[in-house]
Amino acid sequence: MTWEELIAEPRRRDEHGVLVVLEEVDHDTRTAVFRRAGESFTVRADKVTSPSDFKPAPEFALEVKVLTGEIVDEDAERSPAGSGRARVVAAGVAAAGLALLAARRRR
Amino acid sequence: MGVASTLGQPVRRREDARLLAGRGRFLDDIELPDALHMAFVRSPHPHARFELKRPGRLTFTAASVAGRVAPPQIVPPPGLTVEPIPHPVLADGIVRYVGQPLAAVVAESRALAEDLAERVEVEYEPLPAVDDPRAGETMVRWEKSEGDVAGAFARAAHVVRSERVIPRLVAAPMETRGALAAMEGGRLTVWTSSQSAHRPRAQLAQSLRMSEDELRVIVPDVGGGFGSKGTLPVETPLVAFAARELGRPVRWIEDRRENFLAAPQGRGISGVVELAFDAEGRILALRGRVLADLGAYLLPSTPIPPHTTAMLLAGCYDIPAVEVFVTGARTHKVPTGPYRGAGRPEAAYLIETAMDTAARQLGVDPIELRRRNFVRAFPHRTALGWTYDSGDFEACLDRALELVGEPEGHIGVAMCVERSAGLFEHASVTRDGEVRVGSVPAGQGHETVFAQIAADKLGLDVDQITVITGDTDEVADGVGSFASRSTAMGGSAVAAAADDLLAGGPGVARFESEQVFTSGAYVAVVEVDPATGAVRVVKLVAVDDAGRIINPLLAEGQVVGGAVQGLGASLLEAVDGAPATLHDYSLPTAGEIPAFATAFLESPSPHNPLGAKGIGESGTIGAPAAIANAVAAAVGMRLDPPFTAEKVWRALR
Amino acid sequence: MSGWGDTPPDLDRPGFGTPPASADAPRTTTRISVRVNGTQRHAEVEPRTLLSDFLRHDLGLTGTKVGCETGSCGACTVQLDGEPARACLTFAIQVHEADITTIEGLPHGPLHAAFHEHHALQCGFCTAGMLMTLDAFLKTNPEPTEDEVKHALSGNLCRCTGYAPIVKAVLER
Amino acid sequence: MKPAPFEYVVAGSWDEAVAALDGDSRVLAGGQSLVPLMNQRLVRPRRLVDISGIPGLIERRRGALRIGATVRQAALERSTLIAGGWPLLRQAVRHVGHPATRARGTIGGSVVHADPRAELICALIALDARFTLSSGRAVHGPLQLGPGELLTAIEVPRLQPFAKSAFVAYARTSGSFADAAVAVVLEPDRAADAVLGAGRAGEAEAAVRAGASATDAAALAADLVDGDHHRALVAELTRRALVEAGHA
Repeated sequence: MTWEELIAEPRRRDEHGVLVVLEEVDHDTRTAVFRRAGESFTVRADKVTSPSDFKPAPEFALEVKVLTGEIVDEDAERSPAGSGRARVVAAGVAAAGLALLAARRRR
Repeated sequence: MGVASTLGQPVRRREDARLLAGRGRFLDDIELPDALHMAFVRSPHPHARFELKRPGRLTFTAASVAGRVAPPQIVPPPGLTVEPIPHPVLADGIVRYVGQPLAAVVAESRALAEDLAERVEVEYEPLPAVDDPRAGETMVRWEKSEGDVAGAFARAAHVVRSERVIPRLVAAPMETRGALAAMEGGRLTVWTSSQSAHRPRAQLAQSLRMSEDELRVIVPDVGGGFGSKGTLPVETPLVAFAARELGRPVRWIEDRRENFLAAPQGRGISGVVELAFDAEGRILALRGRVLADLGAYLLPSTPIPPHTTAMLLAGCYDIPAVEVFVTGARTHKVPTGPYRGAGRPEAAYLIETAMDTAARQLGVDPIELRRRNFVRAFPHRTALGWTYDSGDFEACLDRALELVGEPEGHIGVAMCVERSAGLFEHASVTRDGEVRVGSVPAGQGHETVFAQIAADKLGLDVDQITVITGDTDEVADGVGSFASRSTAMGGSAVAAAADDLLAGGPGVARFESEQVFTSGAYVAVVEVDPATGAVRVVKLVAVDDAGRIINPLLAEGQVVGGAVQGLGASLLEAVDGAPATLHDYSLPTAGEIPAFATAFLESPSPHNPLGAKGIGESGTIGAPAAIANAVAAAVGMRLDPPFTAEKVWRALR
Repeated sequence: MSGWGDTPPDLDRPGFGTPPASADAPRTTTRISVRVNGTQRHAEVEPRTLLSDFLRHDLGLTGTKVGCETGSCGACTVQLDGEPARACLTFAIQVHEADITTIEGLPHGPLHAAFHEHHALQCGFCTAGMLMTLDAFLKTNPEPTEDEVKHALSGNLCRCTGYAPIVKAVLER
Repeated sequence: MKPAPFEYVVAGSWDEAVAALDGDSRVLAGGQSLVPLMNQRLVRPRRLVDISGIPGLIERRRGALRIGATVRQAALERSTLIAGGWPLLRQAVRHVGHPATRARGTIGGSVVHADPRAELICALIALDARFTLSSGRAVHGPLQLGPGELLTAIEVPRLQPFAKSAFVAYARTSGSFADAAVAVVLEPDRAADAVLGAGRAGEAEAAVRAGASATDAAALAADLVDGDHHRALVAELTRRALVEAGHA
């Protein structure tokens, strides 16, 4: 998936029926932010990720997917209150597991 | 046997599991197939003559229910002179407050009922309206005099006069009121969001001219009452009547707008307190005048709060001579009725602000002035005629001062005395732990507290007890939950029924007792921003003596919840005109709450086997008076609530 | 004037006596399909049916409460596509194909347990809205400060607890 | 209360929305202001045109910010782009309602509903925002929509390096409508001071540029409003905002 393809579809439902909304596009840094099921996901143009790879389904019944991009947990960076939280950077199979753990922790 | 007693333990509530899962059953959660929805046509004018032009089909009017649905009877406290001005079921030719129902319609859905209600054509001829109770005719009168008041004022070293006003407030329970009625097997069943089951049954029987046997009243989960659900809504008999007439279930769920306009409001009094002091700062006598804005009609409970205010004007002080007058005036407003505290917050506010004013005038520290005048021996019969059963006012004050520490900000202290309990309550208990009680919960935790009491008596585990309330077919008799009476009266009835069972009887008890008197000391710490006038309550200390505490976790919940209602009354709330939404009338949010420090002292009541007293209202009684005194200390002058930024800013100019 | 340009009406005016429009729109129904708590549901709704009434009365999910119908009290808060939303300010017809979670679909977890432990509910009428709001809030802010909790909760009114036990439950869950 | 009956139309694009509007219709965006009025039957459109499905993006291009009218207030609140480049908007939007209403409410809805207590408009005015309309018109300053015109996007210019801003409000309770609020933007060669419901305080801005104290400038801002307590609030909030933005 190319950057242009990524930002061409601002609203879609994924294969689980979950709404994925493109909220933010920074053309200057070529960064996009998506919102899915109450969480935000950032995608950079140099490592484009399909929105369907963002997250486990809400029930956590997901198969681990290989991520080709980088998911940065934005809240940890920007919120002073979130400073105590680990910055979750997921890349590759192991990282997808981490993201799952992080999602569970937040439940 | 062998199960440890949980009395005095913070047992977690048995109610929580279903409520947390969304499985509570509140009035509007009860689905009855085929139910019609009722909606009311209400007056937009405070006072007007009106004519119904085209009522339309399925419309109930004063004419169509005349002689078939009677207004509720007024049963005033003994000694009160009360004019016979009951609230009509539907207005007949004249409306006397904004929101008064004058017609009702039924339809297949609430939305359709509202469509129909809009189409009822009414022609109004507005009439002059009385807004100020000083200009209203007198509906209720009461006076009391004891001791040589005139002589005391004549020889007093100091006379202090304090004149204060408390605006009308709304109780605003999160769940509004309502009723659902259906004919079932030749009898009429009425579900109502209420603080009682048996009282509504008696009132409905009277209104509909039915025998109580023909009626069943069921109270499901109740989403808060705070006194406002202790009075049967005037709409309810009509809902029941319609169900009987139409042979189909009829539902009326009050919406928030109706709750603001037509549910009984609270407070709305002005009062003058005059105190005669000797040279040592001891009170020789009190003169009090209470003027209550009762609204357009008398509901059965309307005369009670002003009477309670007057009876508690002496507060926690030993005052040998008193003279008190109460006037309840008629205005073109929705009737008042009990709202959490129901006369007690008004009394505490009047006497406790007067004490601070006196301290200032006498040049005595306000805490010291209170110490000089405390009632110290119990039982104590006040000059007004009520008997305080037990207490230790100074110990409460000392503990409160200890808890407030070295505050940053201005402090205000207030004492409170709260009558609770009285009348009777009914309960039955079986060997296998089935408890039936006439007290009806609205969130206080009856299921847990009554189970604790029964388990303690029967030697069972709390979880083995089943508590049944709020159904006149299931519970033989009862009064209900108001005046902070559930633990002292309902709990004592459960204890007595269990005793009866253990003594070989049927396990039934009707427990009667005199009123008991809770007391407490409250300290508020406030900060005032001189540039904007904004007041922030930083800390609230509450020390309550409610006799023996059965469950300290639940008791503290009552205190803190009541104190935040009191905080709202102090800083935000006042009925001004006819608020219709929560945008027009500010309730406190999580953003406004202070830090809390609470403690209990226990002077057991001699009037019941548990030694218990009421705790449901103390926060709303103590907190506003303490906040008022703290604000007065901060501003350097006396204001009446609500202490809005604008009011405080003006006072500081 | 059409569109968004109209002057807002006087908010202080009591909400009655409004003369009906000369002719109301014809009453029609539309079929919607919506996933609620993981189950696909289909229903015929009138455009004016509020999501709160739809959930409660059409689907029987009465755990969602209605306290004001002006969005002020928060009792009807549900999660709509993962975000908290006032069910009384959304029309059922708008949630066609959406994914909704109500209190009935919120798995019991540490927040529920903390509410029980700290006596953070009394009558329980506001509780569903509180939990739905807090669940959404804690997803993106799992370690909030006390002030952040109060800010997040300020749109959910409670008349019983005085909020302090709720704040404590969130902080000590 | 329940709304009066209406007809419901979904618009998938701005063109569809414009085409669906007639004299007796209303646009439904987030609905957080409109639906309470409909529920009270204070507003009773014959037709509701739902534009909430028209995509709205927060975009930065060559340093300038463009916000689609249907962007939810919560998206503004959590946007890193906005927090980094236009923190004033993030501060202001946190005063708008509550988390659940911000999750549905849109920035365009706030602007066009034009409640004088709308915090977002105050912040946008301080940021010299420009409103793009469906007709192709772009408006700078107070927004007046013509017949059949819709607000489609808001453009906010880039702030200069070292710009500082502050948004300060006073409301009776957390999240309720503000009684007064002030938005301040200070840049090396520009000062903006917007007062809730009253627009830009030009004289206060000039005084700040001329080196007047925060207190003196604040007194000039207060001249925009009536009522002595309201003036006191505006003066104090302006002073605090200026100090928070680094002006002594």
